[in-house]
Parts: sequence; structure tokens; C-alpha cells
Amino acid sequence: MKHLKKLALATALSVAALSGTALGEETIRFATWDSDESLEIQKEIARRFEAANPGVKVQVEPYADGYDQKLIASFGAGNPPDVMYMWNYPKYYTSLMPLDEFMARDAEAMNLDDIPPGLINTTRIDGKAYGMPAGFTTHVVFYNKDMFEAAGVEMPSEDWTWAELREKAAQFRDKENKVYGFAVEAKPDPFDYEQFFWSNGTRFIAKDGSAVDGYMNSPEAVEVLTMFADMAANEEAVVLGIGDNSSGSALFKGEKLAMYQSAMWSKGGFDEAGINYGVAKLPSFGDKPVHSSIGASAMSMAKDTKNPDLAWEFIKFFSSAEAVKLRTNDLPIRTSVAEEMEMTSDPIFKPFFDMLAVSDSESNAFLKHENWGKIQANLERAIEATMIEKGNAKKHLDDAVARSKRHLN
Amino acid sequence: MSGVYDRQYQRQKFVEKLTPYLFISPWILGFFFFTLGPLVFSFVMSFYDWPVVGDREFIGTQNYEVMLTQDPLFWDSLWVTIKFGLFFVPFNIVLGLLLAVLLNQKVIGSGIFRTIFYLPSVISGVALVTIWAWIYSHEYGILNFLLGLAGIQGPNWLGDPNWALLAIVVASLWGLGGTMLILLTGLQSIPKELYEAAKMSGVPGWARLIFITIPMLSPMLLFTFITSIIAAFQQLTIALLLTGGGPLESTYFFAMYIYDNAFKHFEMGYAAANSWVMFLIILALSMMVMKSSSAWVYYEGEMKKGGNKDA
Amino acid sequence: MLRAFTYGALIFLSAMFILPFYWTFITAVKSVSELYQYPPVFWPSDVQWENFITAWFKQPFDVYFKNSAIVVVMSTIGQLFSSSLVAYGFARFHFKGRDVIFIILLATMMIPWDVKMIPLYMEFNMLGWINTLKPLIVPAYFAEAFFVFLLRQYIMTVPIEIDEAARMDGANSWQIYWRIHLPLMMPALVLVGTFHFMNAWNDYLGPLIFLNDQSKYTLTLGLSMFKGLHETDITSIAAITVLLCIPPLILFFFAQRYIMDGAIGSSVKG
Amino acid sequence: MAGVQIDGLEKKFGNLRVLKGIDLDIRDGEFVSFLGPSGCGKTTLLRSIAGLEDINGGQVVLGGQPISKLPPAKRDIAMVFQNYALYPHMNVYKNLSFGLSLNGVPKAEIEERVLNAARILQITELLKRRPKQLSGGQRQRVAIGRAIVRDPKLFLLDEPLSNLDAGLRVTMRVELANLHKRLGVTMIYVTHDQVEAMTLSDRVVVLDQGKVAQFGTPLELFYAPQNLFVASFIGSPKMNFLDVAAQAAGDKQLKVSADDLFRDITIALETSPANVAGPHKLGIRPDNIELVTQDEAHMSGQVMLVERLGTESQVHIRLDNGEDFVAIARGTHPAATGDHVFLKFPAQHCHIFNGEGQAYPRELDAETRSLIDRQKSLHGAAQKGEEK
Repeated sequence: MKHLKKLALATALSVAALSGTALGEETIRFATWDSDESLEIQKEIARRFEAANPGVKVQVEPYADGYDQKLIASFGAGNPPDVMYMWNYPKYYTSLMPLDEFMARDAEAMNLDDIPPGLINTTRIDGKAYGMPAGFTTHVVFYNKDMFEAAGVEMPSEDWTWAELREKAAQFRDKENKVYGFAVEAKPDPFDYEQFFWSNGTRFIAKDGSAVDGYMNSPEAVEVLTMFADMAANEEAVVLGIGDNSSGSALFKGEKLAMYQSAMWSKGGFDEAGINYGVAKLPSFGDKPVHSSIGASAMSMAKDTKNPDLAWEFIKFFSSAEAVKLRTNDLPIRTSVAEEMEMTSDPIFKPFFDMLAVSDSESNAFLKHENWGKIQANLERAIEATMIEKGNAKKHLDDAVARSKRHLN
Repeated sequence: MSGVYDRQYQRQKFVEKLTPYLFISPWILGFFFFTLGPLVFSFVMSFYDWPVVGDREFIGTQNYEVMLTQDPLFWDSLWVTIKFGLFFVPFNIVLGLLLAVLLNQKVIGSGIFRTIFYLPSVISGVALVTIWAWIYSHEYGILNFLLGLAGIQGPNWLGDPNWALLAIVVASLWGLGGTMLILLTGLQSIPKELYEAAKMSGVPGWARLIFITIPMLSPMLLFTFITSIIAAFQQLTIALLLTGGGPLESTYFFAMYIYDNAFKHFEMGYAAANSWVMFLIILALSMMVMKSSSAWVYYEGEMKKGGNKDA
Repeated sequence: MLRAFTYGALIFLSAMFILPFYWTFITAVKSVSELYQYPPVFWPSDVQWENFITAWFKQPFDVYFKNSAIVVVMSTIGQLFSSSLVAYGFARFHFKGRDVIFIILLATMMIPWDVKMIPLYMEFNMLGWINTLKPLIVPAYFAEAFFVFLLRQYIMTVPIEIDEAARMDGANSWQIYWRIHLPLMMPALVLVGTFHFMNAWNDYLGPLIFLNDQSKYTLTLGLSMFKGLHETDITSIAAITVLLCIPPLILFFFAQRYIMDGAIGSSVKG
Repeated sequence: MAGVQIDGLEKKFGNLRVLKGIDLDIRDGEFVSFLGPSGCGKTTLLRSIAGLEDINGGQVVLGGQPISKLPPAKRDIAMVFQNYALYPHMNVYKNLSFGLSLNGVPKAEIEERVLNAARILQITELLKRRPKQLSGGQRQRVAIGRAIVRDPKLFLLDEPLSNLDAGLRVTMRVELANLHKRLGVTMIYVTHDQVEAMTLSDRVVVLDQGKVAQFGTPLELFYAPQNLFVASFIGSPKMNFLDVAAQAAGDKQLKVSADDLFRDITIALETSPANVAGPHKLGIRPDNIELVTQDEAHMSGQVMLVERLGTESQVHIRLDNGEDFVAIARGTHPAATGDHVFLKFPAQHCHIFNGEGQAYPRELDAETRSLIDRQKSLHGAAQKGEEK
């Protein structure tokens, strides 16, 4: 309604001004959680889209930290943006537009084969894709080369294990200056944490979402938590998230950490702080295959958008080679772009792509059960409790499983 | 003659009856525009399974039943909030009063002191929490650094379930500049003669505080009492950003429980039911305080018994 | 002796209240390398004043400032006027349903924001107010319970005889409000103005929910955008926080003397 | 100039009847006090006249105009409040001029009237000050000044001296009396202090539980109280009372007897009493009791306490029947605690009240009678003077 009014007004004004382009404007509202540099990149992409489509205006709406609240309010009140960044498909998919038909229609023009299918799969609910990836990241370990050199510790190898990481980390501990070799999270985002479960051969919840017992509290799961708790107990790693709100990346920037497990989003800050860092793949659990979680920034379309075709054009543009090249704060979803920019051979970027190559066999827990959010709260509690007590992983995970029963129905 | 006189009287009486409603009409209108609708809406919502998007389903009182009988977080978070309130409310009032009394004396640079004490209230939430995170940080914080200089091994303030709630209480009290100002305003309206007279008759300072200041300040104390209770129950930002409710839910406030149900779990109906329970609890507490107030609040301007209808 | 104690206490407490602000300030002017040093650096070796300018121009803060100023000024005027009017109504009249209405008024303070948010959004959406500053301004013209309660408590400390004297002098209710109580309420009004100013100035949720377009954003939204999902730009947050504190602090410094103008104090009572 | 007529005035607070049919006729230019213990309704009555209270029945007429349905401001009445109720945020000049400016009086006239009032009250040099810079007495004057400038038909004063210290109260009392003389305007004055009421007033209204107990000149109230309440309320120390029986003793006479009385007392009355059955009370003021020898005495008792005030001694006596009496003797009277004394109640000083507490009008001695008459006529003369 409001838009119509605006449209009418804009038209009236332009007619009155006898301007040449009396077509009026069409506006696309695009919501993003990014801020700062990433936001500027998206605005630039939007500007280029506007330039390529005269008469179209893109209203970029950055909600930053308040993204979920804002999205809930606007969806709840029936006034969502046309296009938005999305990750929580299970909660929103009923109000999102399935994109499969659009993709099928334009598959050739878009050169969809250039995009790893694993990325699109992160947006699927019941087989339908609700998002089109625009950028992604896998997880790696950053390490401070200067510190390694100074301490005379050998740099991480191509295929290293957690045991090796721990052995290295122990050598950096300096009580006086509060230096640690590594950091473990007591309150991790479970979305990313599941990669450790996967790498140790288990998962949070059964593939069909029917059970957590025997998964979340499996011996392998207990092993993961116990390992991190041991690292904390032996001071191989500082514990983040309980009592220390200093983020791991802040400590890494302050050279208080020799190694830090993170993703693309930390890289910009490390560059800015002038840290001489290297990047290693995630370590493996013995000889088990390592698996990273994939964080994809994907674009979704509101079901009720007034102009789905235009919105699709906008989404498509975001995954075009032109746009993907601009996104320096995450990784290009197009293999061709990555190769063209020589990322796959660059020692800093290569580990990310190596991780991507081995990380397409699992999908995240939240896609498997509608009550995952509440189950996850119990898991978070178990992780936190284990890290506080620096042990008792089995007991806490069993407890989480028991607490989750009523949500599994 | 008498007809005109009576008609005038009727009109005057009508105007008198109408006047008070005209004065409070802005709020009445605002209530109908901006409060009543949302209130009714949320009440209706509390009887539904109401995801933000997708199908809503009427489920009767199920939200309330689940909350009261199956959800341990409901009781846990309520208990955390009550514990918080038991610390926060008295300290907020007592310390606010103390500061106000200190500043009510004739001191050089009192304007600057007042500004300083109000300073934390001026800093916005995000920044305030960042500051406290830095102060409390176990390994890298200024508090433990200073304690370390004194040879004391400081606890893990925000990481230890035994300390975290207290740490949040202290951080919340940083904003007592508002309470201080309210009480200071109240102190200013107490006649100096009362103190002078008491001083002349040799009443010691503490007795002047108890027998003059506190009774004369009681309307403002009532105000801070009730609003502190409300603030305690609505405590969210600091805990959300500082501890996220942890460690082990030791700072998981009732308001955060509602927030999570709404914005993490997308269960608007359940969150609405939570809110209504919270609303009723605060209302009951406030009513108790209001009811008790006739016994301890002294109003200088109170209307004579039975009232003064045309005043 | 008492004097010395007073000053001692004041200075000690001041130090505790200033410390966080001081830290925010030095954080703002620290270089990246010093930001994360431990033991903490209490005065940066390399003071980077340009951080303020850099942070300001990272986002269109001039636009945000204009929006915040409009919201704060417009809504403060409305709040002062409407709340004092309503407070006078509750403090000085007996009317049918007064106590019940007053309790409802108090109760509105107790409604959690979470549940009001979506219905309010729907309402403002219907009115076509989303993505305008109206949802942040207009409600202030309809009095807020907290301020009504505060002012009512204040008015009730004024002897009723003042009203009666004015009534005998020929003043009607409006004139008593306007010419007697409004000036007498000055300290409390300054308080309400200060509180409302700070609320509006630091409001985050309201602007977040009701504004879409960056050209409509307020300062706090800009500030919060330095805190991303994964990374936080601490220097910019600190710099903008310091800048954001300046206008309200200056205003408060000048306003607080009116709070200390205890006109009622010594003249009527006793 | 105007008198005030109050007819059947009723006031209720909820179900509580506070004023129970008040009838008063206050003459033009008169100074009348409302006197009574707290809770008797005197302040409510004053506020009802002012219009600050709605009345539930009856009416108030001022200068021939019914005013009880007019708003306070239209009644042409000014009121001085107990706590002065000065506007704290206005200086003295503004305090005085506020009412005039509200009523649209031209600026020049306002100034003239304010300056005039200030001159009368000698507060000209205070005009620029705020109330908080004034002393109690100065505030009092400003409060009165606020009433004077409006030149009202009627002044109402609600215990205006009660917040002043004793010395200042006496001074202000004299000033108030002078002011009344000077302005000649009708004034109604509420007080619980009988000395103020007796010294200032032309006539006093004694109120008891929402009713007029008596309306008369100060001396009338003292010498000819119409009922037990007035008799016991007026006078300090209080009148002593004794339960007695009465019988007619010829024309305009009443014989009083009791078991405790050694001998009967015969009191001269103005009229012959009609019905003298039932219990009666005999009243006698402490200063009329004589300490005598046994053969003259009406009763005897034991001295409990002697308070020596110099010119007089107050002797507290427990009578043989257990009643406590106070008698006033000369300053040098030798009575001492523990003494057994004999009391005489001279008949010409005795008051007699019937079972309902109503007094039988006494035959007063010529001296008293003429004093009372003079008080009444003094007022009448003043009134006539003003009318010219």
C-alpha cells in the first residue's frame, strides 16, 4: 500500500517535472546482517545492479546485530523485505519463495555448474532450495607465524591432528604474559561446533532427526568435549565465553594466542592488525576424515514479494561472477572465480577450499528437527558445564539428552 | 434570575466533572492507540501456538500448562530474577539515597559531581556492556589486574556461577544516577527550616535522616521502589550482552527467557504467555507496595479526607 | 570532619564512576596494536585522535545525527507537555475511576517490550509509519507512565492550599496547571526531560524495528552496526560512544542546576 | 460591604455529616471567629463559604446574593490560608498581583493596588523577594496582602497565626485587629485558640460536632453560655461541674440540691423554668469558688496540688464525692497539698444546665449585663459608621 502511494507520488512528481524517464521507480528492499566493510561491498553490488537496471532502486537495510529481531517483527507483521540474507530456513521457509523453478529456468545463463552443489544444499528444506548462495566460508586454523618462529615450534602441517595441535599449543603457554597456544569456546555457536562431531564420526542428531540419544551423547561426542576440557585443564588453551568476553580474534590480534580456529570473517581484522599469520586446515581426530561446517551467506526471497521476477534478478546478480569477485570478506562461490583469482593455490586461501572439498557429506542439525532450537539450548548447557568443570562430559551430555526428550516428540 | 444562576451552576458542575478527564486524556488516548491493542493481541496470542511465520493453531491454555509444569527454565529464570531483585532493589534505593544526600550538601563543584554520577546513565547499552566485559574479564580484566597488584587472586567474575549474578548486580547499579537524581529532586523540596529546627533542638544527623528526610522523601521513595522492582524484572540488556544468561543459567533472567522464546525459538505464543505471567507477578508486587504505601508515604499535598471535588 | 568525609566519599565514588568512561575514551584513541595489550595500557603511547574522524565517516553519522536530533527534540517536547498534564490530572483531581485508571497506568510500565513489538509494528505499518520517524516521536505526545508517575509524586509534595489559593484568586484548572504547577515542577520537568532525552537518544530497539532505510537510521543504530555477527570494531564503538555522550552531558551539566532549584522547599511548607 | 447569611448549611464527607444544618447571620463589617476543638467542622464551614467545598444542602448568601453555587473566584471572597500558600516561584509583587492580573485588571491599577496593600502592611521593601527569602511574619503579611489587594466583600482567615511563635502571634493579633478596624470589611476567622477569638472578635461562633453551639459576643459566651459545651469550652481553667437535682423555687428561681451539697443553692433566672425534672448539672468557674470555713461551705475536699502563678494560685481539689475541681485563690493563699478545704459556690456565679445540657438563662448582675450590652452596641456603632 505504502509502496503504491510512494510510486504514485514519485510518478506524479516526475511527470510534473517533465523528466524524460517518466517510468517511475521500482524498489527492492534487501536486508542484510552485515555491517562495516562487508556492507559496503553489498551496497556496491546493489549500485551496480541499479546501474544495470534503470528505474530500479535497491534499498539496502542493514540490521547488523539486531537482524533476527528485526526480521521477526517484519515477518510477523507481514511487511518483510523482498530479499534478505538467510540462514535459519526451518523457521522461515514457509514464508520464503522456493527458488528451484527460477534456478531451473536460468540454469544455463547462470552457469550453475560453476557453483558447488554442497553450497546450495545448505538451503534445502524437504528437497526445495530456499536460498541462493552469494558467498561462503569454511573453518580453518589461523596461526601466528612470528610466534611460531620465536618459540621455535614447527608450523602446522598439511594433514595434522588434534594431538599435534595440542602438543604445539602447550609450548606457547606463558603465565606471566597471559599467552596461550590455542582458544576453546565454552559457549560456541553449535552450528559451527558440529564440525568437530562430524570429524570424530558422530553428529548431534540422527540423520532423520528421530533421536539424539546415541548421537549427542555418543562416546565420540564425549571424546570431543573431553578433549577440549582437557586442553583447558592443561592450559593448552584459554577458555572463551565464560568470564572472558574478549573474543578469540581480539586475543589473536593482541598476540596472546598462537593459534585460533575461525573462518573468513576473522581474516580482515588480522590483516588490518598486521599479524603475520598462516592458515591451516582443521586438524583431524587421528585418521578419521576431517569435516568443516560451511557458513553460506545465501539470499532468500519473501513469498509475498510484489515483484518476484525482479527480486530473482537481484538474487541472481549477487551470485554472478561480477558480484562474487567483489566479495573480499568471504569466499567466492564460483569455482571459476576462485581459480581466476588464483585463490585455490594461494597458501592463505587454499586451506579454505581444501576444507570445502571434504565437507559435503553432512548437513546441519537444525535442518533435521523443528524443535532443534530448544534441543540445542540443552547441548549448549552441556558444553558450558563441561568447560566450567573441565570434565564430566558424559554426565552433562546425558543430561542434555534427557532434557531434550520432551522436544523430540 | 435564579434560572440563569442554576443553569450556570449546571454548566459549571459539568465542566468540573469533565476537566480531570481532559487533563488525563493524552494518556487515555495513547493507551487506546498504542497499548491496549498490543495488549489484547498478546493475550490472544498466548493461547495459540504462534510461530512467527507459518500456521498458527489455537491450543487453549497449553502454553501456560507447559510453562508451569514442564519447563524447568521458567522456574529457574524466575528464581534468578527474584534473587537479582533482592539485591538490586534495596541497593539501588539505599545507594541512590546516599549519593543524593551527599550531593545535597553544599559542596564545591557539586554540579560536576552530579554530572559524573550521571555519566554511566548517559552511555548507551552496547558500550556500557563492552566496558564491563573489560572490567570483569577473568584473564585480561582490569579488576583482576588491580586485585593482582594487591596480591589477590580474583575470581572468574562472569565465569563462575557463584559470582556472575553479583557481578551483574554491580554492573546494573552503575546506572543508579537516575535514582540519585529523582531522590535529589525530592530532597530539594524538603524545607530547610525543618532541618534547622531539628538541629537547634540537638537532633543528631542520623536521626534527622530517619525522622525528617525519609518521611518527607517517601513519595519519591515509593516511586523508586516500584520502578526498581519493574526494572529488576525487565533486566535484560546487560545480562544478554555480558553473560548471555550463563554460566549455567546463573544469570538467565526471566526477561531473557521471554526474549529467547520469542527471538531464538520463534514461539511468539509461548513468549506472550510468559510475558503475561511476568506482567501479573510485577503487578501483584507493585500493588502490594502501593497498598502498603498509605502506611509509610506522607503526601504534603494530599487532599483532605473525602476530598475536594472542585480543586 | 564531616566535610572531609563528604569530599573523600565524593571523590572516591567519582573515580569509580569516571573509570569506565575514561577507558572508553582511551580505547577510542588507541592504535590497533595497543588495543589488546596486557597488562592494560592506561595512556596510549601513540594517541590517535583521527580515530574519531575515521569512525564518524565510516557511516553516514551526519545523517544519523540529524535523525536522532529530530526524534529527541520533537519527542521530548511532547513528553514534557503530555506527561505533566496527565500527572496534574491524577495528582489534583478526584474523579470516578481515578484509582483504577492510575493502576492501569502503572501496569503499562510492566508490559514487556517483546510482546508489544509485533502488534505495534502491525499498527504502525497500517498507518504507513514504518520507515519514518513517527513511531519514535508521536507516542511521546501521549504521556508515558513512568514520567506521569514521577511528576505526580512530585506534584503531591506541593501543598494543596497553593491550588486553593490560586482558585480563590480566580484561576481555573488550566491556569493553575500552566501558571502554578508547571513552574513549580521545573526540577522534576528537567528530570523528565533528561530521562526522556537519554531514552530517546540511546533507544536501540525502537529504531531497529521501525526503521528500514539507512537514511532514516539514528545514532545508536549506527553504533550497533560496528558490532557485527562475528567481529566487533571496538575502536569505532568507543569513539562513537564518546562522541554520543557529549551532547547529553553538556545539556545535563546545564540542566542539573534547575534540579537543584528547590523553590517549593523553603517557601510554603513549615 | 456585605453581611453573610448562612441557612441550613449541610456538608457530608461520604456518609459522615460534618456540618449539620448551620444557620448564621453575620452582619456587615463584623469580625466573627469560628471557634471549636479540632474536628468540630470550623475549617470545613469556612471552606464551604469560600467555595472550596461543595455543600450538600442549605445556602450561603453574601451581601444579599446567593453564592453557594458560584465558583470560588466569583464569590468576591479572599482567603488567608494557615500555611500562607504563597506561590513559591513568584516574588511578593507577583504573589499580590496574580489574582488581579487573572481578572484582567489594568496594569496601572494593579500596581496602585499592590503598592497600597504593601504600604498598609509595611512590606513595600519586600516586593522583589521570593517567599523563601521571607520570615514567618513577613510571609503572613504577604498572605494577608494577597487578600487585601482584591478588595473583597469578605475575608476568610484560616488559623493564620498558628504557624507563628508566641511573641509574634501577639503582635500580629494586634495588627489584625487594627487592619479590621481600618478596612472595615467583614472578616471570618477560624481558630482553636479562645484567647484569639475572644480578643479579636465582635462575635464568636462556637462549633460543636458540626452544629452551632452558641453565637454571641465574647462576654456572652463567658457569662451566659447557652449550654454545657460552651460553658466547658470557654474559659481556662475549665468550668467545674457537679451532678445535681433542681426544683422550682418560686418566680424566676431554681433551687439546686444534691446529696453531696451541704446546703441548697438558689439561683436567680431570667425566666421561670417550665420543667425541672431529671438530672441537672451545676457549673461554677474556678475563679468563682471561694475557699471558706466549714459553716459557709457547700462542699469539702482534699487539696491534691497547688499551682502558684504569682497573682493567683490554682488549687486542684478532690471533692469528697470523688470529683476533681479546680479553684482559683489569691496568690498568697496558704492552701497546701493534703489540706482539707471547704468550698463555697456563690449563687450569683452558678450556672445550671438541664438534662439535655441546655442552660437556664441566669439573671446577671447589673455590671456584667451592662458590659455585654456595651460590647453589642460597640459593634452596632461601628457598623453604622461604615454605612455612611
